[in-house]
Amino acid sequence: MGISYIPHTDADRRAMMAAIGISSIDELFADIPEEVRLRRPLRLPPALSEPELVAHLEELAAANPASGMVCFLGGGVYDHFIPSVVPYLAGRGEFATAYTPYQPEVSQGTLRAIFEFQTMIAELTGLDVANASMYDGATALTEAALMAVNVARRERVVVLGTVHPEYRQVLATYAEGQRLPVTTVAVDGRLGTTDMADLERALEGEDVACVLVQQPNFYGCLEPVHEIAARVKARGALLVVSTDPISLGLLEAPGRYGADIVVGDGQALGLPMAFGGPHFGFFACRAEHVRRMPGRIVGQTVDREGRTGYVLTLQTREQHIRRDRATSNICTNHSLMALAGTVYLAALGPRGLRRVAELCLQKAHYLAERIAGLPGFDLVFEAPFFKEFVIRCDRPGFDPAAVAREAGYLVGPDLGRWEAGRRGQLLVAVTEQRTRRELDGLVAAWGVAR
Amino acid sequence: MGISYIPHTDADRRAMMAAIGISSIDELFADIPEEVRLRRPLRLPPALSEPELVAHLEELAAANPASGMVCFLGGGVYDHFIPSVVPYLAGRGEFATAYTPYQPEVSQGTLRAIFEFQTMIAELTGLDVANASMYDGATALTEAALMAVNVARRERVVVLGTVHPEYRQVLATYAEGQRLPVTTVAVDGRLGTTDMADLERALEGEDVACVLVQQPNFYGCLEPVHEIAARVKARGALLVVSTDPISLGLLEAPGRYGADIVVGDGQALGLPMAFGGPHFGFFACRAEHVRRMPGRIVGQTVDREGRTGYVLTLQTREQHIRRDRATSNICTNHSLMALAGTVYLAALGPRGLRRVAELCLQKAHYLAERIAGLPGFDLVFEAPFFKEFVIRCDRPGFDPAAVAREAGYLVGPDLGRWEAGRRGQLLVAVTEQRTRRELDGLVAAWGVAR
Amino acid sequence: MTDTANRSTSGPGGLHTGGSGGHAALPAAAEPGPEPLIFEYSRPGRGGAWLPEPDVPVRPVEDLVPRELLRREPPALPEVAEVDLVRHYTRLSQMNHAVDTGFYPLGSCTMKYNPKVNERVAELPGFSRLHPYVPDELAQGALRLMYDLERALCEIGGMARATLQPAAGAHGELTGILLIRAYHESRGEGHRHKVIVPDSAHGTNPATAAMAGYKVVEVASDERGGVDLAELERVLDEDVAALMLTNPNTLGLFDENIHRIAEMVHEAGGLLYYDGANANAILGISRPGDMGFDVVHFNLHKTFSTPHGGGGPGSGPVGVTEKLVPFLPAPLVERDPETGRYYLDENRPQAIGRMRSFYGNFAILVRAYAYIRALGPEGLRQVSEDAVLNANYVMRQLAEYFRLPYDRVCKHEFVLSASNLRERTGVRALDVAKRLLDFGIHPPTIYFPLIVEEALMIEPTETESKETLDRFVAVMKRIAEEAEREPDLVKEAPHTTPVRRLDEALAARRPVLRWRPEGAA
Amino acid sequence: MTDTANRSTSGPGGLHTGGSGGHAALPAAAEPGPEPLIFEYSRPGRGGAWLPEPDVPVRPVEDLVPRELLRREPPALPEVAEVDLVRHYTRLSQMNHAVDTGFYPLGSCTMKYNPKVNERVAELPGFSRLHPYVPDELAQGALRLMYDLERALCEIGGMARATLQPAAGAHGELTGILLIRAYHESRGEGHRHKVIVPDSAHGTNPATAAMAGYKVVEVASDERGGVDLAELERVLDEDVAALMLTNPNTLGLFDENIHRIAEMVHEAGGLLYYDGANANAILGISRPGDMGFDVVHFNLHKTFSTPHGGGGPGSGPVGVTEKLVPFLPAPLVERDPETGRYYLDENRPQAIGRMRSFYGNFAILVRAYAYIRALGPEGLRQVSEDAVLNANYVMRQLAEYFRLPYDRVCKHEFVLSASNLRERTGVRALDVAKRLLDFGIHPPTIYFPLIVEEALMIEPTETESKETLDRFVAVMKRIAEEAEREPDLVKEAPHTTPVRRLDEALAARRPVLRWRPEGAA
Ligand SMILES: Cc1ncc(COP(=O)(O)O)c(C=O)c1O
Ligand SMILES: Cc1ncc(COP(=O)(O)O)c(C=O)c1O
Repeated sequence: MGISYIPHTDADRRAMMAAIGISSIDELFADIPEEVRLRRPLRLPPALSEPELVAHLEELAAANPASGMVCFLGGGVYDHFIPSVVPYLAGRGEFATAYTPYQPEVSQGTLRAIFEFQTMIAELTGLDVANASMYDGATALTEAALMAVNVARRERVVVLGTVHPEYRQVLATYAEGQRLPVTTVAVDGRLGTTDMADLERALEGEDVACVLVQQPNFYGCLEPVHEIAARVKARGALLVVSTDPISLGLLEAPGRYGADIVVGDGQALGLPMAFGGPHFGFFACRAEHVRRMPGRIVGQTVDREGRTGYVLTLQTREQHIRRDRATSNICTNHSLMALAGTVYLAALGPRGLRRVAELCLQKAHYLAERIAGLPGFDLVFEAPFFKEFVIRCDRPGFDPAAVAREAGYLVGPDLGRWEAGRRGQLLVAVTEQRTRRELDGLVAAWGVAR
Repeated sequence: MGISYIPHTDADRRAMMAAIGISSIDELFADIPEEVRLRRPLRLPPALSEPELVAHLEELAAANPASGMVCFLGGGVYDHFIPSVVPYLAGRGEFATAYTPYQPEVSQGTLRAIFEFQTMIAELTGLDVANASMYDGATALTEAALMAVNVARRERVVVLGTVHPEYRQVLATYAEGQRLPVTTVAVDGRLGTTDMADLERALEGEDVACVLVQQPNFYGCLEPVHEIAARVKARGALLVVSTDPISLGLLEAPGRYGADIVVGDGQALGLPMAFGGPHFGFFACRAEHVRRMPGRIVGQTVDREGRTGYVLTLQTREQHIRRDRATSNICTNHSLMALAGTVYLAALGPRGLRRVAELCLQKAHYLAERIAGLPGFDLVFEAPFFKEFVIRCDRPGFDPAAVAREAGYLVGPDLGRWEAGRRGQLLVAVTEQRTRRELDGLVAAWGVAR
Repeated sequence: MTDTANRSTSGPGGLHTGGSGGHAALPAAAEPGPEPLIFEYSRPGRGGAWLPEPDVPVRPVEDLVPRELLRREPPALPEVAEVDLVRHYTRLSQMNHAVDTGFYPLGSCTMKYNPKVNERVAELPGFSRLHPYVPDELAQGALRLMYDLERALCEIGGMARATLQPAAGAHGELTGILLIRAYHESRGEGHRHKVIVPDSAHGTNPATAAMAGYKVVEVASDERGGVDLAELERVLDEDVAALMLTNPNTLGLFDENIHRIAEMVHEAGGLLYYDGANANAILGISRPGDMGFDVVHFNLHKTFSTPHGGGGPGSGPVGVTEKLVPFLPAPLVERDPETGRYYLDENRPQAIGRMRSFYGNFAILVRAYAYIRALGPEGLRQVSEDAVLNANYVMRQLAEYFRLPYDRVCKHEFVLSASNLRERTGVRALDVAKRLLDFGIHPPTIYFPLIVEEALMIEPTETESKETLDRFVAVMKRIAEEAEREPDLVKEAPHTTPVRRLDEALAARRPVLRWRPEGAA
Repeated sequence: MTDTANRSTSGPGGLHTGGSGGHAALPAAAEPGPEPLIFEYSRPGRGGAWLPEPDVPVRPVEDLVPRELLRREPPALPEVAEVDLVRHYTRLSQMNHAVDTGFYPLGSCTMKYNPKVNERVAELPGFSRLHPYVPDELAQGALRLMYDLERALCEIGGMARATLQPAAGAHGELTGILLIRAYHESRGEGHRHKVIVPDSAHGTNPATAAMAGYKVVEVASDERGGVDLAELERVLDEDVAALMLTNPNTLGLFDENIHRIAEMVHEAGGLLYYDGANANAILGISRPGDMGFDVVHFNLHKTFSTPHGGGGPGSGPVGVTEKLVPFLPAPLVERDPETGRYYLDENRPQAIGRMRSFYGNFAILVRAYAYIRALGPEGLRQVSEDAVLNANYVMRQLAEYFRLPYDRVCKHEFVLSASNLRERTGVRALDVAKRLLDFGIHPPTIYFPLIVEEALMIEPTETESKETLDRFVAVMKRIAEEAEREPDLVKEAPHTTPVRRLDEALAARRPVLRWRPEGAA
């Protein structure tokens, strides 16, 4: 039998070769010099039929028992509930198998959805405009820094030490390419938020383009954003805020406290954790900076009969027009994930989003309090938090993550992964999905186990 | 919060009541006499939000460990492979959430698919026409008997003892309603096929409307259908054949050996086992009998601009026109399942279907031979078989089904479920999905276990 | 009798998509023609390539199967590439109107929104990969679901027990009537051979009674749309086995005499059968059992939100009062009170037999169960209240433009008549229906019930918003105006659908019921 | 700068579906207007009702979060019923052209069929419910898949190791260029500050080089469409860090001098970067590593069949030769040869850093892995052979009607020019593209590469049948004829799409980038 994805029969191939006027397919590859040809079959496992393929992948999937455990893991990806309409609608073939909407007349579905997405992100963040998506939260934050450097015509980037370490690593990688100096602000070890004195020091000089803030921060704590904003503004730098979109159901829109650019990762908005991707990054800014914004933007216009329609617009910012002077090299973004996020937000509405945020908040605080009451356990930081917090345990020889795992619960990550001095400190994230039974179960596992 | 499936806000309700001119919703129920009103809330568990609902159903689903075991169960439902395109396409909302295509101008999708289905069933069975589907194989066979009684203007129905016992039970239930005499033909206990002498006896008299045959029969054995057909025809009765559609990739089309009506269950054609339903029944007959056929039929026609289109046709057979003189009371059939079957057959094509049938045949025979070689094990019947066969084991105190289950394999059902005399005899079905490792694994479990 | 389907030829300029449209060349605007049949994509040797090689020793087929039993000619199934398969059925789907694409006020069919979460849970492998003959111990989740669903349906219907076997409404009816027959026979009253149905009844009611071997006796409706009590009195005698009724009836009207009707039938020794197609009006408000019905079927594919699938699958569970329980088909799901284990009880000596293979349309039961659990008692009552509110809201407004044959509060649906239009303009109910298609709205059920001429039977359901209803009213009003001003616009409708009005007479006169390759006989 | 989006008003007769179309009243034919935005379905208090009540003691929010951090005004997200949500996005989806609905020969984008089995396996809960920070021991299946995919991509590209982190092609490019920079720096050659790109290159190539801090130097193409060797010689000096190339290039032509080019660049101390966007031509036929490339990225969303999603997600793994391996970003998946366990190795002291959070677009990797396993070595080679066959088959036939600027055997795609039409009839490549829409065909990429005027860049892919290609050729021929006979028909196209040609200039001049409620500022 042939290969399912390829329609040609040998008869088809013969007819086509005859039409071209060749007698062997090799003639079509005559332009490939001998010395660069592969003269052997690829060393790959043999083809699998569909049933074999499904069985093989099911076996691999089954070899990830973590996927069946109760998830208190945090650090940028969260086990939120995914309403059934989200994958159902975003999975429709007409959305999934379309390209970037270069031909607007036959892409109004995608274009309208992106326009809706831009509107929702602008609403959530309290800014004027949003783009059609970025790869993820980390690259969105990094591109925000690069944009701020452009807007401010200054070079130095200040990043709070409470920003997700992986986001800071990505920033460092990109900054290294452009030789941008990056200053990291120290953490107040008691509060778990920014050391304001150190921020003040970092802002000295008139060379700071922007300050990158994460709210809620990597430790789950709430930064004093009004105070931070005041200091950043006083120095003429741009304020860039990276945020958990779920938190915006409850927390002030960053645009309202002075953020110039707001970014974040959209995984929490109806996307599976999927071992880290694909998710999407969102990116919003003030109207006056839109022509420096990276990424695709959809705008409204009219067709020749005066009907409303939507197109990709302001493309002169982009690589396919501006080439080496583009605002970014981004081309393909994460449109389908952004569509899922759009459906999620439309499914929840403002009240639903607030409810999710409140459930996270209440459940996280219930659990934190109960854990703090366990002998030997302790909350590491004192600042208020949203849905995530850091714990430590000083019972000798007791490994809380391992004990939890035995009982079917996943907690973490261990902050030692990034900060040696915090080895043994664990992030605990609580989403609206976690039931009281699970919360109490985790506490019980730590209460009784030895 | 409100109820997700209901859009009305209280403001909407008030506006609508005002428009109607009522001040309380109760006014709309004033026509329901007090004595038949329910004066208390329904005694049902309280509403679950979507996350709770999903968690609850996932818990119930997880409480069916059989679903994760290797399935050699037979008896009318089989663990065949479902190509990924089948649920993907049949699950599209435009197919799933449409009603019966009463308005053909906006139902051409469903109508065209049914027309394709009718064609494929006609091709498979070797008959002229097929209907749009029945509930399942058992009711299809029963309706075939009722139709044959009508066509033949005779009353007695003869059914072979090798027809699926549940199908015979359904036949009995319906026949009881219409007071039709049913004669069951004995089984040749050595071969596992029909006792031809008893068939001859059953056919005596000129009152037999039809003979119901299952090929491959309930024991998996192949009936001598040519010989049966000859005898049935000789008596002027109609030949009704119930068949496994997968087998028709390899076995002669019943229309070719004289069947007047061919029916069967379509589960094997790309439908999940789903604890027994929904599947679909298929129903094909000769052109000259079409006006006695039960169920919906789609026909081709033209629109007012001469374009080809499809409509429900020959409706004067049906209950909504003919009422108590209809060919059947069937209204809603199993259209969506038939669509899945259509996609399945189109995905496989003639060579694919043959391949599935051959794989079943070869693997079943490999396994049968290996089981027969096990000490104490034995094949019960001698007739040739297709993908299913009956085994027994005379090792004292040894329960083969239980031992297999321990090792993760499901075999059966035990024929004792229907025939006390065959308690301990087990059906074993082998589909193309069963790998040699699984076949050998089952044999090993029986070889070593005690 | 069957005939060759026209197959459009397509030269290189004749352009494939226009296939079945029979266009020789594209029109200037090149609007793509209707999608052809899958067979037209078929090429010998293409597709069908997803199967593994055998991993067991292969023996010649002829050694395993007697040669005369082997197929001589392969079936002419299509041979298509996967991409063409996907495109074909995707395009076909786009030719359908569906609840997922627009308003669907098809009376008697309860085309409410089908929650997507129900699809998600029904597809869980723990349900979908379950063979019906697995041991009970390994399917406790499925059995418990069935047990709890049965209890919920009994509570809603006011019944004692129920069978989940029936695959659709009509199948439930047959089950119910056979139960009634078994009941009478058990009491030595096998002579009862008549079933009464109102003249407003759905066709499945008389068809079912006939199929169960009964003689059908029609009873007329009175001027308020209910059963005419005098008429009923007249036809009730000792030969009557049952009266089949739906309440609210097919006019969408609640029969206020239901209590009296039940008394009369019971006094005559008959039983009352409840056709649950219209149960969407009464959830938590009134129970058939309390009305006096002895047997009830529900259409899970109507009232309980399971998708209709373009004609099924449905599910038609049947509930009965205590005295009929012994006759319910085997198996029922029972719960061992000691161990809490659920099991299939096949041991039902008085059962009428079996109505189908296995236990019912299980995956549909899962959806209905999920629906009931999502709504809870208050939610279910809200469903009926809003369904009735929506119907009255639309009825009140449309009564200005169409004739309202029974002017009283309706329940979840109502019936208008286009006879006023017809008399004045010649525009018929059918024309109104077809014109609605141009506005992206599915028409009401038409010409049913039979007792209303030019009937338009409208069931908005509770899942439609006020805005959707307002738009429907506006469009209906507009069509009524068009009928006066520009009747041909309506009579020639639809204008914007993938095909226009189809010649149904031709289809029946010269039936073409399957595709055949070009040139075939 | 932004402005209020027009919102159509809809009185009761103004009919909802026409919303954004701004129709005051429906036209006689009542063709439904374009679907409005989700916001237009919103009503205060509707929807959003799927959340449980808290099951823990609830404390006042203000006790937990400082009051000044709390949101003062809720975001104006839409409030819609679930049925309207489903209808809205279902209808939107139907306004898209997609691979699932028709032919999509969009050059450089490799719009091949996206197998549905890939979706099925990517959605398995064992993959989709996996948090990225789970312990390695509990995610062995995922790690093994990544490990094996990396090996397969390395084998296909002729590379030593690869990172799966990059989220798209451009992201892979940036990763690759940063790797090259790290390599040079490690050798004390940090002064190299130029990257050479051909004038035919995709915009992401120069944009990437600039983003990585490099100066971009363009090199011209020769008359056969390849890199002009003399030009290359001229620009190569000790400041050159890399040459970025795609081969076959954006003209669909294989650069026969690739070996010489590699030698020249390497001699100058530079490295060669392979933009894998066009890898669909070379699977199992020629490997970038064997051509002399040092760094390669693949677009899994092109060559390896993962769906493009209307603009992503993609995945752009980057492979490198041995000497660049130390610089690959952390983590890589490694396998402990003793235990056979897989683990994430974060300990990569020379790594360039991290390119994104976590490990890559894992669910896309699953799909690409499934694709490679489904095809195997022969299948992958067949993919490229048939992709090239299809392109040449179409090219040969279209060369009669359009100008073929480089008349040689092409690879998986080719570039035509509509300059012949334009000169004679004024019909431009854009017009041809728009006219194709009327026939249900997605247009080729137009006006790229920049070195061909009126460019039409056509990539049929291997998943299209001969019949589909024949139809495309027929339609293109017909459009060429229309251009001569009836140019306005083409210039005014499309005629049959949900909206007609859109005013892009207006969109840019007066940007309306978000919806606002009627009457808002
Ligand atoms: C009043 C009534 N009774 C019975 C039925 C039959 O139900 P089903 O189609 O599920 O067999 C219907 C279906 O339309 C109906 O409306
Ligand atoms: C030749 C070429 N290079 C690079 C890219 C960029 O890839 P991506 O869109 O995945 O970032 C593209 C995509 O269109 C391309 O065609």
